[in-house]
Amino acid sequence: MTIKTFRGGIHPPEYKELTQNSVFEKVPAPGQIFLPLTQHLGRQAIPVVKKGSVVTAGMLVAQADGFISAPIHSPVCGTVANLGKQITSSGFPKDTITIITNGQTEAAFMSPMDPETITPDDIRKRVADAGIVGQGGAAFPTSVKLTPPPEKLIEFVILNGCECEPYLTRDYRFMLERPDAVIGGLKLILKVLGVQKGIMGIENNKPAAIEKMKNYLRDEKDLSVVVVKTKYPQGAEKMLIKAITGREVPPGKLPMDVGAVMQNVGTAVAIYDAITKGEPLITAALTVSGKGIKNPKNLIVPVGTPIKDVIDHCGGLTDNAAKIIVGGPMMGAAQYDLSSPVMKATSGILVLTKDEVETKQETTCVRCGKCVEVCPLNLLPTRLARLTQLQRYEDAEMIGITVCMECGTCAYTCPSNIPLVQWIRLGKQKVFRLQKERSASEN
Amino acid sequence: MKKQVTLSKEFLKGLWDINPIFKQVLGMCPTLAVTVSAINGIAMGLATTFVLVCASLLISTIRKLIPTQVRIASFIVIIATFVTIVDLVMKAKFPELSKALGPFIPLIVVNCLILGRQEAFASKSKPLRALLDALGNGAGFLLALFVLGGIREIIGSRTLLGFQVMPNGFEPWLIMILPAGAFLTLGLLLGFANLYTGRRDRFEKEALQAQYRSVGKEAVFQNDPSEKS
Amino acid sequence: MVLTFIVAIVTMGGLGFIFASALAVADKKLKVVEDLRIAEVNEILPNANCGACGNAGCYDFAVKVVQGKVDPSKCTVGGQDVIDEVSRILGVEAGSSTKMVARVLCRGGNAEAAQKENAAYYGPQSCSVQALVGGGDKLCFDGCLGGGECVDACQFNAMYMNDNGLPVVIEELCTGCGLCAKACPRNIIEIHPVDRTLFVFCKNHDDPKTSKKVCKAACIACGICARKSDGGVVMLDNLAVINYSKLDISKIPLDKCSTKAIDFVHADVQITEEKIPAEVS
Amino acid sequence: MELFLIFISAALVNNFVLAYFLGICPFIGVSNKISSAFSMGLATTFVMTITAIVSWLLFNLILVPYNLEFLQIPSFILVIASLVQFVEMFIKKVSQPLYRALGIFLPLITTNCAILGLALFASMREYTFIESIIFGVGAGVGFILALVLMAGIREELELADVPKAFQGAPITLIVAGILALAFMGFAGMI
Amino acid sequence: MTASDSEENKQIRFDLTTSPHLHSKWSTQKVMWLVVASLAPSIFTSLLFFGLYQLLIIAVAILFAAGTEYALQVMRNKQPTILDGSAMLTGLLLALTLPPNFSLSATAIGSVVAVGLGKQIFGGLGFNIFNPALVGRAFLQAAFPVQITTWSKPHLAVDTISSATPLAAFKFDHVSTEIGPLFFGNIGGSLGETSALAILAGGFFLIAIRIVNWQIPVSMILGMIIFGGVFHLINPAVNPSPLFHIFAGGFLFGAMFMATDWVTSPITSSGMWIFGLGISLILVVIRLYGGLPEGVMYSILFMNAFVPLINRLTQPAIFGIKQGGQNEKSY
Amino acid sequence: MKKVIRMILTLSIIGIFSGGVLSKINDWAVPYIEANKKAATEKAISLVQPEGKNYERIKEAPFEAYKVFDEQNNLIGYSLVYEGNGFQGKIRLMAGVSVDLNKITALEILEQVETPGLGTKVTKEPFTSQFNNLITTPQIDWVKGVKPDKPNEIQAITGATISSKAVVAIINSGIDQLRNFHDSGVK
Amino acid sequence: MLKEQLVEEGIVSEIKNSVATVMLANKESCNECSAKLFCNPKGEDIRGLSAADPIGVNVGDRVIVSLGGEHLLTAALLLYGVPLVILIAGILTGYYLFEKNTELHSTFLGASLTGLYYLVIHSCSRKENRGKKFLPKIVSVEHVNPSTKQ
Ligand SMILES: Cc1cc2nc3c(=O)[nH]c(=O)nc-3n(C[C@@H](O)[C@H](O)[C@H](O)COP(=O)(O)O)c2cc1C
Ligand SMILES: Cc1cc2nc3c(=O)[nH]c(=O)nc-3n(C[C@H](O)[C@H](O)[C@H](O)COP(=O)(O)O)c2cc1C
Ligand SMILES: Cc1cc2nc3c(=O)[nH]c(=O)nc-3n(C[C@H](O)[C@H](O)[C@H](O)COP(=O)(O)O)c2cc1C
Ligand SMILES: Cc1cc2nc3c(=O)[nH]c(=O)nc-3n(C[C@H](O)[C@H](O)[C@H](O)CO)c2cc1C
Ligand code: SF4
Ligand code: SF4
Ligand code: SF4
Ligand code: SF4
Ligand code: FES
Repeated sequence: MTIKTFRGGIHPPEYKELTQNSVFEKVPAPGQIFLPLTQHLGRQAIPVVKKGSVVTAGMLVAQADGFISAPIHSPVCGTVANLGKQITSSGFPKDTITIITNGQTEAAFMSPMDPETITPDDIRKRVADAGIVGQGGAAFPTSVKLTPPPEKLIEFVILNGCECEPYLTRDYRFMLERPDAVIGGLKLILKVLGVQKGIMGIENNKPAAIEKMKNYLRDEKDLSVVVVKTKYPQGAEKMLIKAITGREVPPGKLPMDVGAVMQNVGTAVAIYDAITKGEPLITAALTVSGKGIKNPKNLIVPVGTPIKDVIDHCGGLTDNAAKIIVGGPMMGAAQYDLSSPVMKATSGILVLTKDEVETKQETTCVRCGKCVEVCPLNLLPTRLARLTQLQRYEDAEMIGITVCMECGTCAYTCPSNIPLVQWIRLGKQKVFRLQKERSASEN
Repeated sequence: MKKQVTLSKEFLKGLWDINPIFKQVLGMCPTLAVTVSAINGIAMGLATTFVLVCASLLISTIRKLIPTQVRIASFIVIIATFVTIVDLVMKAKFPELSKALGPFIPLIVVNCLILGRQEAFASKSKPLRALLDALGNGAGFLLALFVLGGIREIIGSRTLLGFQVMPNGFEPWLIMILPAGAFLTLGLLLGFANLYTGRRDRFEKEALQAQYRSVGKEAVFQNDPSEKS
Repeated sequence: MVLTFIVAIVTMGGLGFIFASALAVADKKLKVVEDLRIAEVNEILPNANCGACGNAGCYDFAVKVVQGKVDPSKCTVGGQDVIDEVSRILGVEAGSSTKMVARVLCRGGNAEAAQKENAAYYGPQSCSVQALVGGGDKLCFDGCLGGGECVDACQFNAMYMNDNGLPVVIEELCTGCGLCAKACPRNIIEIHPVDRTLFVFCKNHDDPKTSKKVCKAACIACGICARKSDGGVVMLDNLAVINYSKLDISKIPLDKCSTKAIDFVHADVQITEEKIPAEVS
Repeated sequence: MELFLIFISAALVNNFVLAYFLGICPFIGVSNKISSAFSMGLATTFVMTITAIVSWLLFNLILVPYNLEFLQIPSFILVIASLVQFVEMFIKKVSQPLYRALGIFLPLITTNCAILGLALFASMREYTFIESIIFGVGAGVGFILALVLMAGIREELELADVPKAFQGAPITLIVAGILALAFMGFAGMI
Repeated sequence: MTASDSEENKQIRFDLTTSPHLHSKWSTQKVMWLVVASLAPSIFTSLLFFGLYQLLIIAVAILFAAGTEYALQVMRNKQPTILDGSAMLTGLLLALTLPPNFSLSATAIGSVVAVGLGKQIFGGLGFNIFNPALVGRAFLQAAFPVQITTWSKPHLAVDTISSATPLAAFKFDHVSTEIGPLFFGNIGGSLGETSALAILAGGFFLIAIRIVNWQIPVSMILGMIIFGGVFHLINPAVNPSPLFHIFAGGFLFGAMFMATDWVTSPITSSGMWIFGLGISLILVVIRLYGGLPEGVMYSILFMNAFVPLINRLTQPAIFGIKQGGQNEKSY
Repeated sequence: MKKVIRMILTLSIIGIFSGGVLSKINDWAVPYIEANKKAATEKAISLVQPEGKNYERIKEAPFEAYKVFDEQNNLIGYSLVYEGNGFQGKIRLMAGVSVDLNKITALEILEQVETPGLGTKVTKEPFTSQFNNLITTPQIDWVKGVKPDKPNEIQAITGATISSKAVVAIINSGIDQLRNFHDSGVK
Repeated sequence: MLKEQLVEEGIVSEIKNSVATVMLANKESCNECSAKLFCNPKGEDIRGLSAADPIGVNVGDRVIVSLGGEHLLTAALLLYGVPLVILIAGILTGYYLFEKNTELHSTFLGASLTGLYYLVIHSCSRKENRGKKFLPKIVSVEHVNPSTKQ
């Protein structure tokens, strides 16, 4: 069987061995947790509690504001201490509910439902009520994804088990430890969408997971596992769709435009739990790894736990720790404030050491073309960055700066160590501002 | 804003402030082509100046008679006439030079400098001013051609105006009298001219800023809230 | 000889005739009407194309002035000379323009603003980029980042970065074009009439406790100024904002503002007339 | 073969811009957009060819028979000018949209010393009728080549960190110098 | 906004950068020095065949190249970056294209021109359009055409081949040289170009570690086989075989080390093919019909000028947009 | 309409003036130009045929050639003007040839566009003097790097072999032409 | 690489069937240019230009006009490239066809063939919409005329 893939991409060292055999470990709630109101893409949730309110685990503390938004539930029992601002892993302060835990463990979940008999509308409602957001990184409210416009013909659902980012092993552990939930979640998604065909895309560096999933799917005729090449960013939506189906999602279009819906493995598990246990999304499964951490582990942590507590749980930092990242090393965000909390879609906390992050001297672009060669979206990263530096945003727009998904492949490979993604991100922001101005002036 | 300038300024501006080559970058073709030696540069410069002066004088004299619609056409015909005169005279009296300058004498017609001066100046000014302006621009052109020709001749053939100025041990750089050398030399010259003016402007501005800055700094520290509290 | 002479005359005359006829035909066909004054006015304008007048460049301004759509005095860059001259051409009364200048509305320089304790920013030293990456080194998320993007944007050399890491506008050189304001990712720079002197030098919307921690020069939202001002100052989302139409300076208790967030501009770094060395002014 | 040599010589070996320094103004002022450069070059080639034809006819059928060689310069200029004017009007009549798309190119840069130089060279070298047409086309093709190469390089240079003083004309001239060096490889080919 | 006050965090200053947080092992500096290393065999053969004096040429070229780079960067108030090795590499490559026993003062001029006019005037590393070392050499060839075509005999020449290079011998005297000497390099020619063996050793090393894009040398050689072959088949008596073309003169050296310069070659792989084929075509034409016996330098420079056009022509279509279909944006 | 008439009138008048003035100046210049041309030819002929005192253009020849006579009006040889391709462009030269066409008396390059300082060496000593009294049967040949040892050989200029070869080739074919013309009987 | 276009700034003076007449100011660089005799023989300071208006501008707006863009090359080839080939082909044919006064006759032949070609173009481009794509396009409004904004 040929291993499917896409054009471009890179293969950085995987470092998965640090945690791939570590079984998920449940972490108890710390004394104080922070629940930012924007843990998802879209409108900020609206708090329904006040300072002093007493909450139990699973209780709604903030409700969704409109369609593209998600409610937030308390992961712990305790008292609301404050409604204020807290720096989150994005690096910026966000409106946050602070809860002091009281150590109690009772939980007020929704009623469990039977996955066999449940109707699509019920699933949809439950997914929305449970505040489930995409676990693949973008934290897009899942209920929205499960409600495609009727005119879109969805042909298959792809479950993304690539986990192409180095270090991370969360999805891998999910597939090994909770195969039933993964498959169960996938079936629920298929049911919602009324689709027959379900595909799991898994990179070929996870033979155990492939084996396991294949075993589980042996009797399913519509569900299958597709093994894809280990390559970053194989897990990116467009890339995986290309690898599996050969279809290309055009710029500005969504997977559903080519007949696909993609969900992360973790999302499937969350959906399964929300239906079968009635549990809203109040825990985050994540990988804590890196050479800068004493005991790398896979954990299940209450949402809102400050990073610091998670790190402490893993034995703390080593002496040469130099950089803390939330997310994967390729797309995650560097942290400077360790009180920033774990959020719904946090998939990993990585601590890199001094020698890993040592910033090499930046030189000017030598036009080696390596970034062009690896960019999975066929962009010209060097030019996008240079045009941004020269503030020629219109030109950057013309050559597709807004298409860039900031995967970081280009910056990884650049021998001149140009912070390409940083520039491109700036350029994108400026272009979006320009576009807004433009549409404003037209109306 | 147009202000009346003194007559001497009218002449002098052509030498540097609006030097046709270094500042306006006009009439590049003859500049590059004929400046293999200083003497050629001078000859070309003189010929151009002659045409420029005559045309300016004539045009500013009859400027009121020409309808705007045929203004440019008339200028060109007049310029062409003078160029032909120069060409004929050179052929008759200075056949060697005429051969060296080749087809570039006729091309004075399309030298942007000449039409440019007619348009920008002679057609709007009194003959005396037009004359001075033409002389100044011509002199500036001549100067630039001489400099370029001189440099190329010295390095390219060790001589200046035919006299050897570089020691025998100096191996002449042939490239200087080739087209490539012309482009490179002129490019560098233009760049250095810009560098010079740019430097001057920057020093002026920096000096200005520094003066402000020296005052400004005091003010900042006087008012530093941290010191007050 | 004579024949040549005649043929020469005929040839050239004929060619002139043909060309002139072509031009005449073209003139009829490709006619453009133009107000000659536009060119005239355009020539007088400074040609900085800075947009300070609110039009898209000097030529646009010239067209509009000639059409009577805008007032000549809108060109503040050229100064009174230009206005007078344009008005003379158009035969209208010369108005006078109020000079606009840029004001830097943040006084949280390196000395005042608290730094993030655990963070060291690496990467391009430009404000816009820093603003993207965790908001740069300072704790304040609304204040000046100190990267000097505004200074680079100014075409008139009217700005520099002082030793405290804050941009300073040289009032005399500033044309009020607003390029700096456009460049600033934090919207710290605003364009105001030169005679407007009282400003709130802070843009921080944090709650009082936080803003105190963040910067010694921050508006801590105590509201004292607003309470006494009769509407001249209002509190908007934890920040004092001056409403210039209602402002009565005498009513503002400036000395009560503990961080001097509300203050006169010239108490700060702006240069007053006397302080400028003679050669400059 | 002779014709082919004339063509190659005019286009490459003795490129009008890079070896004869004709048409430097448009070359320096050329737009940094490749397709505009190409279109301008094409328009120039068109005018160059027409010029070659008409100036040959004028010179050999009128000026020489009547001993009027001395009128070469003004008459060439006038004839070319009226011709361009006529062609412009004609094209405008023929196709308004096309004319508007690039009618303005026709005169915009087509006329410079390269055009007059072409006419003069052709008569000076006593080319035959066909030879001078080929010469005109060759010179035009060489002009397109130089212009398009320069436009591409310019576009690239807009991204480069050229010292301020050397931006614009100076760097263009230096690039032209290096291009002229590269074209020297074709020397000796005619 | 509560900055964390916990004890241990205070000691560590965390770096704030954007993603990605991992980087490949390459750096420009490393690459440049690896290229220098891969030139060692060629340097060695040049010393072997032409004597130790050549070391002086190389030293002078490198010294002046680096010095020019340093001086100009200081003049522009830029951080001097001579340690990135690119200027020294330019000097070294220039030296290796010069004839043996070339005058040192002219070498110095060439180096200054290479770095000054070939590179720094465009803004320094990465911005130049033309290959700097070849700009230097082209300048020297135009400035001192006689000296630069004066060839010394190699010390180890097996027979009494005259000092003329194989190409000159072929062009002017119609004498062909055996492939053997061409391969080992005991023939007349520039310092670095004579030994195909040494060049191939360095070149394969660079291809193996993926510094050199293999497309360029391969397309050049392929192009030579095609174009050279066609001319050879048309008239074998006059036109030499492609093999001779490949091994004679600076072809291999140019293909391995000069056409492959990152800065001045296309950024897309299809562009590299066009580039390589173009160089070969022009080279064949110059060698067979031009006045000069050798044209590698000119054809590379000429194609350098085309690189912006090639890059534009071969720009990949953005993912999801069908080739040819424009991303029509209306606004 | 008035405007149109004025436009046409102005330009026509300027044209007429231009034509008139130029015609007059041309009348003045033509004799000088003719004289210059003649002097140049004369000078060249006297250089390539030092003994010649008189000359006459061979009108029948399809190329430019002169018969050269001495004081007694005896034919002492020919002056042949011929051209061909050099390194960069055309080279035009004049060669003095003996009556039997077997010897060149001297060579003068009239026009060339070779590389200054390199190819232009063919216009100067010592290259040109190699042609003095050079035998033309068999054809002139050239050698490179060594002294010529045959009476029909010249040494090419180092670095300008192509130009040197070109000069030789031009003379050879010119003499061939002359010979053919000669053989065809017209004297 | 960069989408290419030649852009000019101008002011809309008239709009008809979504074709706007835009007045372009002569650029400064035009002042000194000797090509003026041909490009602008009458020495006007302002030139008018028709441009397609896909975005709906108003009279008085200051707009950016892109000359050509994608269709520039096609237009150039249609207008200059093809006729050039025809002209030369015509002349060459004429050269072998005619015996007397060859040059003049073959020029006539070439010119008339070219003229014929232009006639074809003429009839083709009379259909409104076919030509419109060649029109310069208004790509953006730089500045909205305040008086027409309401
Ligand atoms: C990469 C490279 C490129 C070269 N390019 C040229 C060239 O374009 N022209 C040239 O004369 N010599 C060039 N040389 C130098 C030699 O090839 C040498 O000139 C040639 O072998 C014989 O040239 P000659 O007979 O002109 O003297 C180059 C050398 C190298 C290494
Ligand atoms: C560069 C890049 C890499 C990604 N890698 C992964 C991945 O390894 N696994 C994954 O599940 N999603 C990954 N994603 C997110 C997917 O594109 C997609 O959003 C996700 O699979 C959708 O599922 P969700 O809505 O359940 O998160 C990546 C996205 C990007 C832009
Ligand atoms: C800038 C330059 C100019 C040249 N000019 C001439 C020239 O005018 N005439 C000529 O014969 N060869 C000229 N050449 C060609 C070379 O010198 C060529 O290698 C030479 O003719 C070979 O002769 P050689 O074997 O004696 O060196 C020139 C080369 C260069 C690089
Ligand atoms: C594979 C490779 C080949 C190179 N070839 C050259 C070369 O031919 N000439 C040169 O000046 N620099 C060369 N360089 C060095 C560097 O790219 C050069 O200094 C830049 O062109 C200067 O901007 C090369 C570098 C690499 C990696
Ligand atoms: S970050 Fe953007 S430009 Fe860079 S490789 Fe990824 S998609 Fe391409
Ligand atoms: S990888 Fe880096 S050096 Fe290479 S082309 Fe891209 S930006 Fe330039
Ligand atoms: S950029 Fe700012 S400081 Fe500079 S002139 Fe304009 S408004 Fe004033
Ligand atoms: S005012 Fe704005 S642009 Fe200027 S330095 Fe501060 S943050 Fe940067
Ligand atoms: S084009 Fe030659 S002088 Fe302007």
